[in-house]
Amino acid sequence: MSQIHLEIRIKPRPGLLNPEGKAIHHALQSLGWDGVDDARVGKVVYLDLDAPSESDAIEAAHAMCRKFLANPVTEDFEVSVVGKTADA
Amino acid sequence: MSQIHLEIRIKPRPGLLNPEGKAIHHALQSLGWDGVDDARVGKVVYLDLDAPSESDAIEAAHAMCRKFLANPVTEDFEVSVVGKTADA
Amino acid sequence: MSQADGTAPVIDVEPRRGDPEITPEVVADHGLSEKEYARVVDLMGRPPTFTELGVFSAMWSEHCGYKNSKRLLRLLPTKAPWVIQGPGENAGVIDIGDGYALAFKIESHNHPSAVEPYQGAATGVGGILRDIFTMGARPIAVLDSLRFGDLDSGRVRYLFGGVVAGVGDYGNCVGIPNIGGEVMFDRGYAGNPIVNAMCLGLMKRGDLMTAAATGTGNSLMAVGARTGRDGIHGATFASEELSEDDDASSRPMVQVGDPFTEKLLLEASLELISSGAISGIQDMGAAGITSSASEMAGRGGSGVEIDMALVPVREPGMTPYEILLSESQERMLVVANDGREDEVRRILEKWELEAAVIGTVTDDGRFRVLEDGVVVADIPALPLTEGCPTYEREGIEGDDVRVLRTMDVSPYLRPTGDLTDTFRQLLGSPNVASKRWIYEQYDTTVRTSTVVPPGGDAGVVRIRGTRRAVAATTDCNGRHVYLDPGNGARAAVAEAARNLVCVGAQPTAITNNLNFGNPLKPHIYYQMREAVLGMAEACALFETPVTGGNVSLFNETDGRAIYPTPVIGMVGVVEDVDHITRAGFSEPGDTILLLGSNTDEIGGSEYLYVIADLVAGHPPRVDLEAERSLQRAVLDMIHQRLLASAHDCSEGGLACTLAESALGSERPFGVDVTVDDDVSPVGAFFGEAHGRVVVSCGPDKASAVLETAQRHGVPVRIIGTVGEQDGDFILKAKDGSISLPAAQVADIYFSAIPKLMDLGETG
Amino acid sequence: MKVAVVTFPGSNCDYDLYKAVQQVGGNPTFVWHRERGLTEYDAVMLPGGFSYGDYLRGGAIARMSPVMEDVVTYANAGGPVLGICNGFQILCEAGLLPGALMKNRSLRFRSHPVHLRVERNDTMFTSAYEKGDLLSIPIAHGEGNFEADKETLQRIEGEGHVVFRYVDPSGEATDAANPNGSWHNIAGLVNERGNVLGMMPHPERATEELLGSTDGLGLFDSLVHALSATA
Ligand SMILES: Nc1ncnc2c1ncn2[C@@H]1O[C@H](COP(=O)(O)OP(=O)(O)O)[C@@H](O)[C@H]1O
Ligand SMILES: [Mg+2]
Repeated sequence: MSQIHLEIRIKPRPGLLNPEGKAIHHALQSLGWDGVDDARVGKVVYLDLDAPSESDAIEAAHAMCRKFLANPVTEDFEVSVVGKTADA
Repeated sequence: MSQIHLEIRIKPRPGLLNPEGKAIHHALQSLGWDGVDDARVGKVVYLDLDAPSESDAIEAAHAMCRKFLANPVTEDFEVSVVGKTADA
Repeated sequence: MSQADGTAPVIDVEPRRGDPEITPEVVADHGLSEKEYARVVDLMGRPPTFTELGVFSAMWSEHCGYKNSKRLLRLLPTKAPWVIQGPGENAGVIDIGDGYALAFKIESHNHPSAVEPYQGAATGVGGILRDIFTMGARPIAVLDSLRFGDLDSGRVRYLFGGVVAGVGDYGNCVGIPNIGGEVMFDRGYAGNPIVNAMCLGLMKRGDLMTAAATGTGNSLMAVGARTGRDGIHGATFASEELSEDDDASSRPMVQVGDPFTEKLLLEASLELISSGAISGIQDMGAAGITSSASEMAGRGGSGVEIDMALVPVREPGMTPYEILLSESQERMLVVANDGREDEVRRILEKWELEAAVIGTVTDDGRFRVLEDGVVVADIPALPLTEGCPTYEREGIEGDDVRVLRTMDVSPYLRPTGDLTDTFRQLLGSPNVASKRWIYEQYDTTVRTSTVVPPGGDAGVVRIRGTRRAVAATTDCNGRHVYLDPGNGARAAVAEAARNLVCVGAQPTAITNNLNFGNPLKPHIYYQMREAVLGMAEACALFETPVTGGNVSLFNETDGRAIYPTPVIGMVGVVEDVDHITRAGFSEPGDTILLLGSNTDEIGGSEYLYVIADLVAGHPPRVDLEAERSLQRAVLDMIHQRLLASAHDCSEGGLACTLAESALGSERPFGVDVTVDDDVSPVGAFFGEAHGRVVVSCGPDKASAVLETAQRHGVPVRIIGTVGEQDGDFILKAKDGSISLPAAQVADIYFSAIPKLMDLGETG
Repeated sequence: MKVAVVTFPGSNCDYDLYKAVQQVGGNPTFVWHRERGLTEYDAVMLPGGFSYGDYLRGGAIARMSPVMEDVVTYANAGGPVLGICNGFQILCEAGLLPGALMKNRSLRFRSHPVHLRVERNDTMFTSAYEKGDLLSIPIAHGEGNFEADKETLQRIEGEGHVVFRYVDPSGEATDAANPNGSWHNIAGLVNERGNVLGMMPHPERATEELLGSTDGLGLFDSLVHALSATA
């Protein structure tokens, strides 16, 4: 077993309104950053997970997202391994 | 000029309580994922930015985070380029 | 005191490996003076260990030890037949009739909010809620009293937005309605915002719980959230000035609030108290375990022994020093009755929270701390909690204030332009304009008992199962206190009482929050002393004793202090919900009357700030006897069911008061008012003379209103009538008038703050 | 009428709902989220509040509670289920109602009375109203912005699942009257079968003149009426 450090990005579905992104876009513009064409905001979850292997960890994270972490109506998700501590 | 697609991850500072992560951790455990040792939640911002180069875009994003997107007292941030559309 | 304790046995404690050595610099960093440190050594009979130094530093900080304010606070009246619990506990408690008692208290979170507005304000609300429910009372309402710099600064907008969101999110999540508060924007608060939160809680008279550790051998249990490294030394930090170059890394870590855990802790605590399984409970607030455990020992006349290795922590490797001084939120210390620890655990478990035995109550009067069985601190408890040296400082009025106060502001009594334009300007000032932008972010109706939500003179909450209701308000005009502290503090108490009677409540008691600068400066100590004396005088006359409060000093940035701001949080009792009266007019054709007199007093007014950018002149004088008569008259009218509305006259003067009454329903009323005083139109319309209330009534009731006021010796006259909805808003004085459509009045009043805050938001 | 008021850690309108049910002569019981079995109840209600602090998304964690399996079974068997505010969010998360409730477009919590227009009075929750009635009922939420994919939205409108809409004082569903950005000013909707209603406004806070409005009473009255008719 090792401890796998995962980063799970939960992104708003394209096509849906993203009020937070809109507000950030607007604020950045009014602060003078006019090169911004679009902004969208999602969540990122960092998980430390005991798992026999990286692929087990990723699979578990996918299951968590499907069941719970992401809302299938409004969100997509991506999982990456960002670190590993051997022999947790 | 090209359009650079950036992913900005805004993470809670280590050591600070992360109530959302705590609640998610608890929920995952009670759903039977008992290999989870820790969960922390932050934000991810996707920006489309017109910039002469990737490094300009990254620099601008850093400035945005310092000035506005991240809370300097409670949050750290990381910026990555996730794509590029030539000639925006 | 020190001699008496000098007889306590000297108990040696080995320095803990890895702890810093104690040098004069380390002592200074802990905020103790040389003299205070010498006193610590004297009390202990030896130099303290590092852990012990941390404990003293926290307990003898201004925040916990009240060293610069205690002697002044003793001057406040605290007794009345209806006071069940006066100052000294987590909250004051009064009898409100029908077998019910009300716990209430105000608390400041100024320093944390200056650093991190959202979390600072949120955790401020969390702390005051815990003070209430540890008394055995269920929180039923929150109020917030806020001060910021001018809104044209981006930093101020950030602080204001963050604080309001923090106050809102925390209270909304726990499910406690916000029923009022106040906010003022003035450059006097630019560096140091003020964030005071007040909470009211309801209980059956017999359910009072106290925070004392009694019963030798009883277990001390830590319940709720785990202890992390947050806010270590917050109490000491709250007792220091800020400086501009305070960068993030040198600051103690901010505390993060978890309102969800608070809600569970609230339910669990009330269940613990009613189960009889515990004999004492206290919030781990400022100075965390240190203050809660030592104060419980102090109050119980007992001792405590706690082992840091038993405290549930969030991070590994925390030292006893860190655990003792952590200000992690949503934690409680409880004393379990002998053998009932499992019951405590079961209750906490039901609410998905933890409870752990961390020590026991002893009978040796010591505050003893262990780390895995090894003693790391051993301090006599009573001198720790009660032996903090207290000071009476020198207090001399500052020259600059005297110059400002004695400045002749009478030239400004001559209108500088069209009075209607001036009125528009004043109405659009964020200090006068509607605060809806704030309280629409607050849940005001949860618990289905809010009768008067924010927006009126005072918030009112009914007591289910009775005809009664309680009302509450917070008030203080910092400019007025700055220019004349004694008069300003008397006026704050008077205004609070006026606000309460306007909704139909009998003023009953107060809590207060003394927000001041650095008391070591003579001009600041002068402000404190005069303000406390003024408050004491008014409270004594109105029979509204002080049952508790909070002191926040050192509100200074780079040597500049805030305006002295002794916020008054006053509660009152409405005997019958049918008496509840609102500020807004209700019928076209109703008669409008003015109680009290207009004057030419424009010193310290919003008018001067807006048109001349000036905080100067003699603020309006308050006549306490006249105020008392006015209060009695208004309540008498309400009890006779004469009034359709009643509204206190304050910031912005009579003109703005009339506007607020006209805007009390969905469509604005016109008004037609004439005032015939022998004063300038500026004084009559915009002056902030005290002792005035605008009431309205059906035309058939006007003579009874006049007669009642006269019977109480209160000046009164009919000044006009309520017009049609969407009609014209017309005010006439001897030498000038204001005239504009009511719809325009509404537009200016409601859009001012949103325009300043919103970058084109819709909906 | 035996009503289960299901409470989750962080529910805070449970008591208010309990009182409203009592007021119309109903017989409410609190059911803690770890309890099982709802078959003995005539109706199930999910109150407002902040279950699990609204962490992750409003209703996302509560929807995983043991009792939710029974709520789903109960609803699928045709039992009346009412979700208010956080309760509405939980019902969407659990898939008993379509769509999702996103952050208010202002990104701020909004608490004030709104005007609602009754779009249907042929449901068991609204029979005491007339179609087109205007109601004044408080809202208090930060995530009430109803969204769904295009087909779902078309189906909702096409099949007339919308029960309440935010409107201005004259009854128009204008953008200015929309407090949170909900698609088509949707404030409340029912499932296809009509036995599950979710709504963001709080009818339980509008049941007494003293507190400003009694316009929410009709909802509870309608249920009592529907249930006594079938009993
Ligand atoms: N920070 C706040 N929180 C809640 N309510 C507020 C706040 N600030 C102002 N209010 C409400 O807005 C109304 C107007 O405030 P204010 O102008 O200070 O009134 P007054 O001068 O009559 O005391 C009051 O009902 C007050 O309770
Ligand atoms: Mg006031």
